[in-house]
Amino acid sequence: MELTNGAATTYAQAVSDALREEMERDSSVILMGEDVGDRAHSHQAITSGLQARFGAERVIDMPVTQSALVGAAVGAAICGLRPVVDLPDADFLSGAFNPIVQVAAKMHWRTAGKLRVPLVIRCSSGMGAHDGPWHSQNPEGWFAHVPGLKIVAPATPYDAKGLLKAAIRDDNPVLFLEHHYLYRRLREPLPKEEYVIPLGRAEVRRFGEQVTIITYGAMVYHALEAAETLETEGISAEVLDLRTLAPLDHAAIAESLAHTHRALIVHEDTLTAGLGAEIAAQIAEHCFTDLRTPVMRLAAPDVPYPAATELEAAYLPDAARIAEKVRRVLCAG
Amino acid sequence: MELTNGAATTYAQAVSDALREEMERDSSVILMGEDVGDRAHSHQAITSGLQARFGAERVIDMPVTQSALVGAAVGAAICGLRPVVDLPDADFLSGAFNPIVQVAAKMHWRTAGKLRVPLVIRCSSGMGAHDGPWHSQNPEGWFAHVPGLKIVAPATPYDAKGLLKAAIRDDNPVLFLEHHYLYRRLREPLPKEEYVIPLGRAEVRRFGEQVTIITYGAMVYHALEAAETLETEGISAEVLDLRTLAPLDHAAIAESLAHTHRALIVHEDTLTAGLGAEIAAQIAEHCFTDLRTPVMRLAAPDVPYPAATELEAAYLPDAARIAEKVRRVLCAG
Amino acid sequence: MIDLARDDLLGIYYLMGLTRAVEDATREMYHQGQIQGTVYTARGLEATTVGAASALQPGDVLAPQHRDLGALLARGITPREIMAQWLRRVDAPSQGRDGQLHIADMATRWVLPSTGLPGLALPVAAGAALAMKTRGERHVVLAFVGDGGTNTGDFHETMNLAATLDLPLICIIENNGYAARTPTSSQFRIKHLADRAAAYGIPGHVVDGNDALAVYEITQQAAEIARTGRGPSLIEAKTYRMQGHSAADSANYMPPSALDEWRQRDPIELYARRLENLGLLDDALILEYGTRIAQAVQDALAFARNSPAPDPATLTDRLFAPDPVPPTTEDEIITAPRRAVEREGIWN
Amino acid sequence: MIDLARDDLLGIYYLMGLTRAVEDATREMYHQGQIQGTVYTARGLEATTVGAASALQPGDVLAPQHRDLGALLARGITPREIMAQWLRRVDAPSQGRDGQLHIADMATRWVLPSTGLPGLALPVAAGAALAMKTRGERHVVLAFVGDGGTNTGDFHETMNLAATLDLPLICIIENNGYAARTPTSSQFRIKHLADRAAAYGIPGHVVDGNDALAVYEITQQAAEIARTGRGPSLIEAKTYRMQGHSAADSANYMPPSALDEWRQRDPIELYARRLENLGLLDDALILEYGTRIAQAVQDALAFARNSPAPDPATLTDRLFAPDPVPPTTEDEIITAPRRAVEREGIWN
Ligand SMILES: Cc1ncc(C[n+]2csc(CCOP(=O)(O)OP(=O)(O)O)c2C)c(N)n1
Ligand SMILES: Cc1ncc(C[n+]2csc(CCOP(=O)(O)OP(=O)(O)O)c2C)c(N)n1
Ligand SMILES: [Mg+2]
Ligand SMILES: [Mg+2]
Repeated sequence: MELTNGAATTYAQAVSDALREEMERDSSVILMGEDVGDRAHSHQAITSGLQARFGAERVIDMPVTQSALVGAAVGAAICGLRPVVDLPDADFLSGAFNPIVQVAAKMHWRTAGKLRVPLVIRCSSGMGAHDGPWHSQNPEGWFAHVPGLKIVAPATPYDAKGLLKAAIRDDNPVLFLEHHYLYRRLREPLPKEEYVIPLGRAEVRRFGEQVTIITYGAMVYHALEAAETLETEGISAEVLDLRTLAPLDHAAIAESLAHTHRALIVHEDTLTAGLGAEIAAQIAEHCFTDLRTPVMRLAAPDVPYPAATELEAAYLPDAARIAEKVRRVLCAG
Repeated sequence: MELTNGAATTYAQAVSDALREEMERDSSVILMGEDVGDRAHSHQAITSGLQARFGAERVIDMPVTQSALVGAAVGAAICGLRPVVDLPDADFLSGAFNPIVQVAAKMHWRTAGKLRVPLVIRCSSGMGAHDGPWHSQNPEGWFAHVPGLKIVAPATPYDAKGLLKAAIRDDNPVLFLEHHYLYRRLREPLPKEEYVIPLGRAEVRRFGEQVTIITYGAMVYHALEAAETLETEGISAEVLDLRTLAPLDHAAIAESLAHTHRALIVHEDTLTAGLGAEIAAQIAEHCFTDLRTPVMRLAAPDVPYPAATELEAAYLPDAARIAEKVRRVLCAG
Repeated sequence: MIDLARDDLLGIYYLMGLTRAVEDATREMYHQGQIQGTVYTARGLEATTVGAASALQPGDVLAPQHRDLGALLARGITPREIMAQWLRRVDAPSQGRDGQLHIADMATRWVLPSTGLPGLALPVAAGAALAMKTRGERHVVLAFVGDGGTNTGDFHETMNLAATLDLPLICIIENNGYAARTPTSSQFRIKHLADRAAAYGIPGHVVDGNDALAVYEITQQAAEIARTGRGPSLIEAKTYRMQGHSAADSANYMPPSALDEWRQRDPIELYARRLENLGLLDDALILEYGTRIAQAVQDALAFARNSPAPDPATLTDRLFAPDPVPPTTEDEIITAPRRAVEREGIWN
Repeated sequence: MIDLARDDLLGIYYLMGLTRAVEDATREMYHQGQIQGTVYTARGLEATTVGAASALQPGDVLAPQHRDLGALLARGITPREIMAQWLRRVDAPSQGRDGQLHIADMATRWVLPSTGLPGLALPVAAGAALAMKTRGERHVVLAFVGDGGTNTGDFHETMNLAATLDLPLICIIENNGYAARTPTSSQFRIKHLADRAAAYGIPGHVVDGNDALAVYEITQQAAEIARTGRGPSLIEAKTYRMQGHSAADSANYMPPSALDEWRQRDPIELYARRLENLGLLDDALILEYGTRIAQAVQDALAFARNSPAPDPATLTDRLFAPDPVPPTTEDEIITAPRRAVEREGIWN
């Protein structure tokens, strides 16, 4: 397989490329959202040019709504389209909680498999907007508990493209959490050929022996940095990037724990009853005999996302705090 | 302290009594909801008679809304009233996710303490309606992750009354989850004198030595039954009723684990990323050295709430399944 | 008079009678303790539900709400399916997983399933209309909402969206006087809910909801507008819920005088008189239909009672639709070049 | 002419000028990289925001949205507070926790904080109005919403609720031509958003949003209706957002001709001409106000820049309001008689 010659692709461009390629491949793929058309869309310009290319019938500008945008996408999906909904901020998912949780997620099960909802809701989540309590939330804690939803959170341009393609081809509702902070800060050369990354598989980003740092999204890079620091201290940390948050790749977690025997879970989202709790609970039950020290979590504290830079810095996990917590994992037990 | 002479009070009546007493005590307490007035309210007739007593200005019938009922209650709470919102089914909380999560829960923190939201949202949750995917949900998994919310789930008439009074007097937004199944199935004599049960404290319902069953709501009774069965097998199980789900009573959990060394968490709500995950994660991290066997969870499987009785029976934990899982906890590790 | 042949006109009569008979049987079973949960019926609404749904063509989509049995039957859902659904048997459309009239069939009868939350079916219906528009199909979606449901945010967002995008959506407001126990006077300040059409710039009509042909005709007109790309319409059918909110509701808050008045305007009686005046119906035919309807109900009951309960072992099946056939074989899936990601200075 | 004295009329002039100057300074800071996040300003909306908020009395509540600096200043929020809020300093009303114009003060200036989600402030505003009605106070709530915001479910639910309960709520729609980059033509099909009042049975008015006194007057009338228990009003102020959606928005999608046209109708210029015609304003006074405004802005900037950043150690403080004083002492709290609960046969 050949890599593109030279020109590396940003995370934002990778998302854009996936959308364009899937729309070309399958005429049932449509885009819906506020300002998703060619009016110089602010949201990282990801959908720019798609309306000119595919027409206003397939790239549909919608009025401001709270619930009806997603509700309508569910209806379109049931009727054989494959809508990709564009929400600029993951925070706005709260206004669509009803159609996501009560309609989309239950549809296949409750109709005994008669109806499918091949729907993707794309949004940018996480730090990067510096806009306080309503523009940087990580929504996985609201939705990981909901049976019938898939949740994807890519950390690299390569994954963003391959996972978005898989999400669009999936016959179930998928929340696709792009990371705000990574859109323009990452680049990598992508294969010229088409590729699709199956949902539900974690990826080891760094191999290690003594502890597994389980994380996803932008925190992968903090974890890698922490692992580098720890290496200089003689501590060998493995970094596991979950990539898909629901369903979780339990096999990959267990496999890693089987040789490291220790785990730290890191996420940007707040601690209590967050996704890390489920991972910790799974490890505590299923990797009990493997575990040499208690499984620990590092996450944002249980308060809303703060506006001031100084508070934000204290709020989010970073490489130093991850390294420090890994040291505690190693000593504990 | 004297108990009422003879007449035992149902769970539904206990709720009703708490509302009436608090409305008498404090004229800023108001009730809001659909059919909350004296039109023979269907929702267990809990608010019956209150409109006649306190007037239509304090017992306010509202049109059908999704979000505005709770949003308006938040506004009224900020302005010094103490609204108690009546939602017949906890399922309907999904339509009010936005005002609960984005407005009410953040208000005190984000205004640096300037504004308070003394709001109670009462609803009936859990099994008992036999009405399928939208009328028996346990909403704690949607909300336990939200900083700034308190969640209460009483299991007895005594607790329902005392905790509701505390919730009404609390200056924060509180979700008060009454249990549908228990409304008319439980009775106990209540004290004549006023009492208030502080939020945030679990209660040991049965003392035991070898394993702690951590649960709440109607599952308390299944757990007690399981413990009785297990006793006949020589297994001594403690039953801890959480009563308040957020914030959790970590001290009570740790105290119990310190002598039983084993834990099973039971809830009606679905498993993945449910409240049980947080409890298990806490135990796994903080009670690691106490634990002799892995902490386990028993919950509904990850599918919507089913309609057919036969499916419902398979869906919900019961005394037999709890006992069986306790046996597994004891053998594991 | 409208474009209906004799058979169609009699078909509507049959469906209205069938609706009432199925509902009566359902309530009876409920009161005998044979049905779990809540039973919603719609005595008095037969003209609205059957009349409107009769205006649909194959490929048009119905989005009913919890009380719209008449529309389901008009769309071809059978009494057998309905009864099996009430009893939550394995032969029910939702195989016992879901209850009430939450029935889906997008393969041959084009019915979207309602949910337990009023209003929430509307955006889904608009989405179906969007799919039709996107594919250039000349189909329409017929959605029902209650007087209570028009106060929800989803009603507003959906109607505005449908208007702005010219979606082929027809929304019928069943103004039946109540939302649960709340009379319309405690729900809104206006006289005609059809006036809400002005908020969206779409046609709004008030129609006598007890007159099946009037409902049919106005729905037909709205469908024509929708089919020709001119967007949605809002129709308020004025009618009356001649019973309590659910089978468990004593209805003691409903004024007997109003019930009496509306009983004088029973939609099935009104329609029968109309057909008689047209010379299409006589006592013999009424008897014949009565017999056919009774047989259909008996057959449905027998079918449902004989259908087994769902197997608990299937409880967790089909949460997700199966994975699509992988577009590339497993070994073509490459792994990210782990260190190639340029992330230097990422935290600055 | 309306009930405003000379000082009040000049006060409005001052506030409109102050609003623009504070916004200009804010955008400049933003473009110099001194402000993080998104900056919303409202050049062109000064007549609407200041005019409407000037109709409020002490104890009346303001529920602004993200762009309503003029209303905040009219309510007495100071430029110092505004600038400290933009810089997220410890002396800001939200002490750096929240950003933008999300400012709360229910103690002396009666301002509800907006949230980052359009529409969501409306039910909260209605709740404040409900509190006034419940307590029998003769106060009103003034809420702002955008043209985009009127399409949300919360707008609809709130207006219907306020109408049904006769709440003292005045809702001003700032129709400024856009919701982010979406022009009104892609948001709804109607000409006047004020026509949405018909959906609720409340008065609806269209007003020239660039005419401060017209906005003042109509708000005043609506307030009178609200104060006397006759419920809410909806006012559409037609105006124009003379800039991009946020300070980061190049506004390249906005037609220059429209911008030019609206510049001819700059609300501050229009108002100055009006005061001049009334003999209340002359060049000397304009100069004097200009100087006072510039000083106020400089003072605010200096104040904000000198204010320290919030202390990270306080990050997790005050998530919850403190527990109320326990109504009974600890040992009076009894414990449930553990076995007294009758639960026999509970599972049958
Ligand atoms: C959010 C929500 N609120 C309340 C209910 C309970 N409920 C079920 S049907 C219904 C009445 C709705 O009234 P309307 O829309 O007029 O329909 P109708 O029942 O009269 O046909 C209500 C309040 C619910 N299911 N969901
Ligand atoms: C649910 C949601 N959708 C989108 C946004 C992004 N957004 C912020 S302000 C705004 C424009 C709202 O337009 P309008 O109501 O007309 O107010 P204006 O900005 O013009 O004053 C949008 C779309 C958001 N914050 N929340
Ligand atoms: Mg109704
Ligand atoms: Mg606007």
